[in-house]
Amino acid sequence: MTPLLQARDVTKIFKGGLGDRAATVALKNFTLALDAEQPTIIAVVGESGSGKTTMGRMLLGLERPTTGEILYRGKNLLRLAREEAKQFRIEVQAIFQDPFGVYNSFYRVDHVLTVPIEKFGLAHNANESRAMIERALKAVGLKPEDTLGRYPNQLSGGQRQRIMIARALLLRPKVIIADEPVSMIDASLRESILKNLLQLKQEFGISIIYITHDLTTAYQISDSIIVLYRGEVVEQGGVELVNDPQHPYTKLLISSIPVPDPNRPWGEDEEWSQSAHAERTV
Amino acid sequence: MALAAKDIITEETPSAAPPGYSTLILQNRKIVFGGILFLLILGTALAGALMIDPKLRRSGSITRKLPPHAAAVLGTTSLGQSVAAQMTEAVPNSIQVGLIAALLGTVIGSLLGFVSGYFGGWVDAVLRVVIDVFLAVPVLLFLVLIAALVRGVTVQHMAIIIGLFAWSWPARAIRSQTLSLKTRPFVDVARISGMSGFDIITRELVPQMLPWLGANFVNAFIVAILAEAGLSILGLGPQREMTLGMMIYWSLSYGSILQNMWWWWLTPVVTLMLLFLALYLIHLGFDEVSNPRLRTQV
Amino acid sequence: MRAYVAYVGQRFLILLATIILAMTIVFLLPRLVPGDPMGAIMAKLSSVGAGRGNEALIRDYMERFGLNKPVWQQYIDYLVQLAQGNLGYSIANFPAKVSDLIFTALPWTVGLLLVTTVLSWLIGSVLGAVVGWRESKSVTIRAVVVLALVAYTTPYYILAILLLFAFAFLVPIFPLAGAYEVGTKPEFTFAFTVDVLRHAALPAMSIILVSLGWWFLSMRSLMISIKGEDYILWAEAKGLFPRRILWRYGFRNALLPQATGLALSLGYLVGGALVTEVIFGYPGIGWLIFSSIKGLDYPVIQGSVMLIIISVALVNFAMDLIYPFIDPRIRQAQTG
Amino acid sequence: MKTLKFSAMILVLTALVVIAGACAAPGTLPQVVQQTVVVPQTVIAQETVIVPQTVVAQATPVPVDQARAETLNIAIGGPIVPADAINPYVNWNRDMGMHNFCYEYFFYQNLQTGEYIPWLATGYEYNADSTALTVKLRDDVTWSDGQPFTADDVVFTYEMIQKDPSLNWGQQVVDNVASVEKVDDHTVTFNLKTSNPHFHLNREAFPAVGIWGGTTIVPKHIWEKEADPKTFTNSNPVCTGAYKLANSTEQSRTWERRDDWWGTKAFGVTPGPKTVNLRYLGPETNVALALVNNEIDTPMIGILGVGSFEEVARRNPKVIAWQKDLPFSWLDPCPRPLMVNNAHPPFDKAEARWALSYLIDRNAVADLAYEGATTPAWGVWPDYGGVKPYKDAIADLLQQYPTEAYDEAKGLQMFKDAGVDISTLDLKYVVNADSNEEVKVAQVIADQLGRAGIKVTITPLSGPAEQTAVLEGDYDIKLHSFCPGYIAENLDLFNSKYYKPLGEKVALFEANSFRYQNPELDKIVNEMLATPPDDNAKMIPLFQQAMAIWLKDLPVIPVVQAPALVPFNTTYWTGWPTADNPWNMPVSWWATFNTVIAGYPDKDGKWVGGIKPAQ
Repeated sequence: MTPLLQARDVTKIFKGGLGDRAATVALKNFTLALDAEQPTIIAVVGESGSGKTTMGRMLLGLERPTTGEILYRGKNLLRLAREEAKQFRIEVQAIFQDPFGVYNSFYRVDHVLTVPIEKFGLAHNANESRAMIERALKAVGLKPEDTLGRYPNQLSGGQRQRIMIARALLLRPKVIIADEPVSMIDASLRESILKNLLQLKQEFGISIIYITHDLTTAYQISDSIIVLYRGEVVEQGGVELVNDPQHPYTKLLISSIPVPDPNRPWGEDEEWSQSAHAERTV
Repeated sequence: MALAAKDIITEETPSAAPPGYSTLILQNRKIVFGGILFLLILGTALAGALMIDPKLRRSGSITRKLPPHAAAVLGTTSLGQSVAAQMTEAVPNSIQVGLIAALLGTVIGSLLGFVSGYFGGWVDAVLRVVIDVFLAVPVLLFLVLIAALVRGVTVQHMAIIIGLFAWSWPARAIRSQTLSLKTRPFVDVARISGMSGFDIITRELVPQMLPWLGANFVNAFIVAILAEAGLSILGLGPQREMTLGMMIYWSLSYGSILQNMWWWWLTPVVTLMLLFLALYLIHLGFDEVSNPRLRTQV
Repeated sequence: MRAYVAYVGQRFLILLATIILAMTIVFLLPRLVPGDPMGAIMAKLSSVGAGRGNEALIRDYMERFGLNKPVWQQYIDYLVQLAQGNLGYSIANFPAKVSDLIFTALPWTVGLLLVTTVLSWLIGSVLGAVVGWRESKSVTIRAVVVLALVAYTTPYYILAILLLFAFAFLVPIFPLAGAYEVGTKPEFTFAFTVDVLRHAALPAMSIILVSLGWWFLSMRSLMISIKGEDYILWAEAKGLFPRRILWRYGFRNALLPQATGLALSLGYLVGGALVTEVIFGYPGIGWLIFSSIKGLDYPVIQGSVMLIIISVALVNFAMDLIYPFIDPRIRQAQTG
Repeated sequence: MKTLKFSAMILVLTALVVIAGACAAPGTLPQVVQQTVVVPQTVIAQETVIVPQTVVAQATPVPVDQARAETLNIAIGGPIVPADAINPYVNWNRDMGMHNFCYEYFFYQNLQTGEYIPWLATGYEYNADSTALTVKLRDDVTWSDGQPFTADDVVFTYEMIQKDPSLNWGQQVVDNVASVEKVDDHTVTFNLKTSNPHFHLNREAFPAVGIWGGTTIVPKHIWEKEADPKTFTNSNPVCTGAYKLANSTEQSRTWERRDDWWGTKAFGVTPGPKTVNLRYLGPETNVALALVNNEIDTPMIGILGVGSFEEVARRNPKVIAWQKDLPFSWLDPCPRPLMVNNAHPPFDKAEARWALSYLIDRNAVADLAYEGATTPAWGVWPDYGGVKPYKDAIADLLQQYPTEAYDEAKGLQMFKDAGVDISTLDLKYVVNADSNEEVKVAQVIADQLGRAGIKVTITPLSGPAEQTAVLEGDYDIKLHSFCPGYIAENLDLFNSKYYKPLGEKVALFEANSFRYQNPELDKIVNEMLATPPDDNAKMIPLFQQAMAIWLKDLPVIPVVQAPALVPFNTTYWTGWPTADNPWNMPVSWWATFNTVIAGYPDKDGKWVGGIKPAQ
């Protein structure tokens, strides 16, 4: 049986810029196979710069591997025929980290929902399309009348991210690649977003590749875990591996999980603050 | 896109509806004021066209070299034409040149800039060569060619020629804007939503850059009017039609500055300056709309 | 590093393609105009009533300049000639060599425009930075902004004529026209240098006044935009001296786009300032290009326009090379 | 900031108003004639000159600067390119002093007085059937390097041209001259190809200058060393003239007086100016200001318009022109008719050409386009004294065919009678884009025809494109000068020997790009060319016959006489030729200008003219 989505020995190298002696190896000989027959959640865990986002983007076909190949139903992504490419786009969807940047500020939030329906020809008329959208919104716990017709900055981060989940759900995909879906969400809302993800698997039978730097949430919702460190897989296995980490890096990750303490808020998002800092110093 | 600390997402009360572009534009004092000035200039010319006998544009229709007075509010030329009557033709014509040229330049420039920036690769390489070539070859060369090939250059010819050369700067600028815009997450969303490259350019990138394109359009407008005036002053303008540039050309070629016929040369010059001012204000206004940081400050 | 070399190689190919394409256009376009360079000469002869029966003359010149050959053959000859570094003779100004014409005109143009461009850029940028930084409440600052707007909106040829009228006639401080005193020849002496500067003053002023306005206005809005950036707020929060913030943080960051503009306008420098040159009777290259295009003097067009093309293309190339060093975002976009 | 914008606006506006106010001057407002088509001639009489009071800088008395007082400054119309080539056989810009200060000619024709002035030669004689012309040269002429000027130089020059007819101005030599023989050191005989009693007037084949320039004799001992006379820059020219080249750059050329000029010994005369500068000052305004400032003594033709001249003369009363009042100008010998393409319908019919002629208001053209600097023309000849008997002889013909008449109604009627629907016409009016004069005239004529209901498309073309369009006959109308203005020579321009079908290039704009053919006229013209030009008894009847045909056909439409508005500044130099003292032609760009600077001997040997220092 051919897996739905497969990464075969994928390496991605970003050419060094000026002054950089070495090129950056973002991902090295990465292999993954996802059989979508059994819905499952695979967590890909790693710190920032570990290559996890690059991996996700390659699985989505947004980035090309330097060597190796990404296969969709056994066929290289680069060589899909028109119809197959469309099928791939429907079956493999994504949720991104930044719930603001994913919206084009020119449009109301409806835009992200209507475009896929229009592009993939999912509805025959406006009423049908409207019904589909409302159903998807309700499924992720949003009231259509509170969300539709609004501009992105009129909604909270949580609402925006849930709309993105609804958008993915709309297409009834087989796989959703969720890249840090809660890292920019206020702590109090993370729980409900994660629930949405679990719900996707349980109610709609969608497999999820859950990309995160946060071992805790990975442990909460996933069936198996892949730990990435500097582009390489250092540990891989069922979710139980958290209880018995082998690799020192995994151990480090686990030890840095904050102790649940109601008086202490969840720490500032490390990856985000790093990237924000990086941009500032640019 | 830098995210500042204040952008951290919380479940705060949703903010009020953000003003759309149209409101932003209408609320911008510079755009409104520039627009009013622009319309005032054009309106005066059009109203003048209704009130002043077009025959007075012809040579020998009125006493020569008169300073402004009741019968000729802006005086007369050495050729015995009413300056006011000429203005009624020159202002709309110059604006027409600006409009057509800016439209052509912006449309061609955007097309090439977006395509080149978004698709990259060899398409980009080829387009860059074309853009750079057009940046480098002097317009004059083409103008002389066209003047020799067509029978009498008209205002429309001028506009098209200028427009055909007005796209290379916008193309370059839009290309680099596109390069930065295409890394934004909403482009990824558009891609996984099944949008083609063409869709993404027209439906995602263009709307994002509308105010910016508007500012560019107005800038191209200014440049086109200036180019028309420059070419006309070199004697390459439309001979049988009046534009602000041709008016300056005729006034200079009859030595009006030396002879102190200030009403002849100053009228088109001042109008040109006011027109620039109006357009420049609109340009600044669009800049503010597309770059909110400027909004509060200027 | 290897990536950078590849990047440079790619830009270089683009540079080459640009130059070759542009040169081909410059070769072909004038040949599409009905008539040939001899027509200009015949027109000149005919204007003094001596245009009759010049068949032999025309034939001889056509042959001398290879104009009787098929166009593709002329094109090959042109490339071969270029490869040998030979720009040939001017047709309209025979027996003048194209290279001589260009090299007598070029120093004047480049000298005038280099100084005026850099000067107006410097003054405009600094003024714009200061004015953009301050709260625009004071009368002086308002007056400066207004003056810049007026300067920017004045057609520069009109400004040129007015300057001429004021400072060469009403108050004759500067000479009316030309680049140096009649009867002298260009040489490197103190007296001659002073003479050249005196002659360049008015054309320079007319160019500076107009472009100053432009640099001023663009720097001002850049500064206003930068003032809102976080790092400025941060610097202010740190309690740095405002003047230090202005120059260390604000000005430096605004400098990049401003410098880009400067580099681009330097590329156009060799094209000359045609109208200014015409008004001040300044012996620059703008005039040479203008008259050669009007007279269809193929070799001069090819030689002088090629100069512009190459310099513009080189500036673009240089910017492509330098940019990644300055702006890492571009580095990623272009090399990634 | 918002208020700033408004205050900016207000400041700009007030600034402009102030400028405008400063320029404005109180003046009596003349009467304005509205709406109706005005015959401008009548209006002009009422016009008062508006005197701006504010910015007048009266020419202050100039401190006497000895060097300036000995210098003649001439403004030229463009840069000198190439600056270093002084070769009359390749360089097209001979008037940058090459032919008026350096080289000299056998004879100079003073068109103003009708004199044929011997200079390097002392006289000429035709043989009985006018197939050979023998010229006697002066025996005391030397080149600037001291070598004697002899018949050898003449023979060498002609042989050089015969060998390479592609030398500039060579073709007419080859067409007319069979050979040149040296009789003795100071006598040469020109053997002509045909009988031609007009040869001594042909400046393109004989060194006798009427208009502009002539065939130039070069020194054999210098030029024989050059293998190819075409690539010889001759940047240090050896000439016979009173001046030698001192400096030449793109923007100016300086000539210095020679103390060893042959003429000083021969005539006992030294030209006034020690130095002559030709200076390029840029456009009209600069030249005008330089005249007011006394930086310039005279500008070449075409730089200054009448309006600017009047302003200059008002500010600096020392600046004069040929006439004290309008039209100010001297008559150039080449009148400006409108060429009408006789091969393009409807102008293949004489009626249509006549109809067009009636639609042109020549007075308005003269008053508006030329700002009153010229007068209407009845034909293609200048109104010189020598032409008068010819004009008088056809007075009744001109009554019958009024070439100067403007009658719009009649013109429209004639079009109708000829079956022409003028609303379908769209006339291609080709204009030389570099000629300010043509551009201005086109504007006025197009307005006149437009008023009558005829659409005119003005097509300004530069050099080569204009040349192609006109020579191939791709135009409907075009203004052009008809040279040299001699009776028979100008009629010869209509000779069918120059005719070519449309699309083929004719020899000259005026001969005959308008595609006119009439064998009867040819016959008469050929007879006139075989008649000595001064034989009025034979010529006048022939002219009458020719004009009976010409006027009936009207192959071109006479418009105006050509004005030569040449200001002279009398601050440093006096004695300029003017209408009050018309001893010479006031043209600095012609080879004849050296007879203005130095003066010349009349036929009794008395010295005439020459400019003198004012102090």
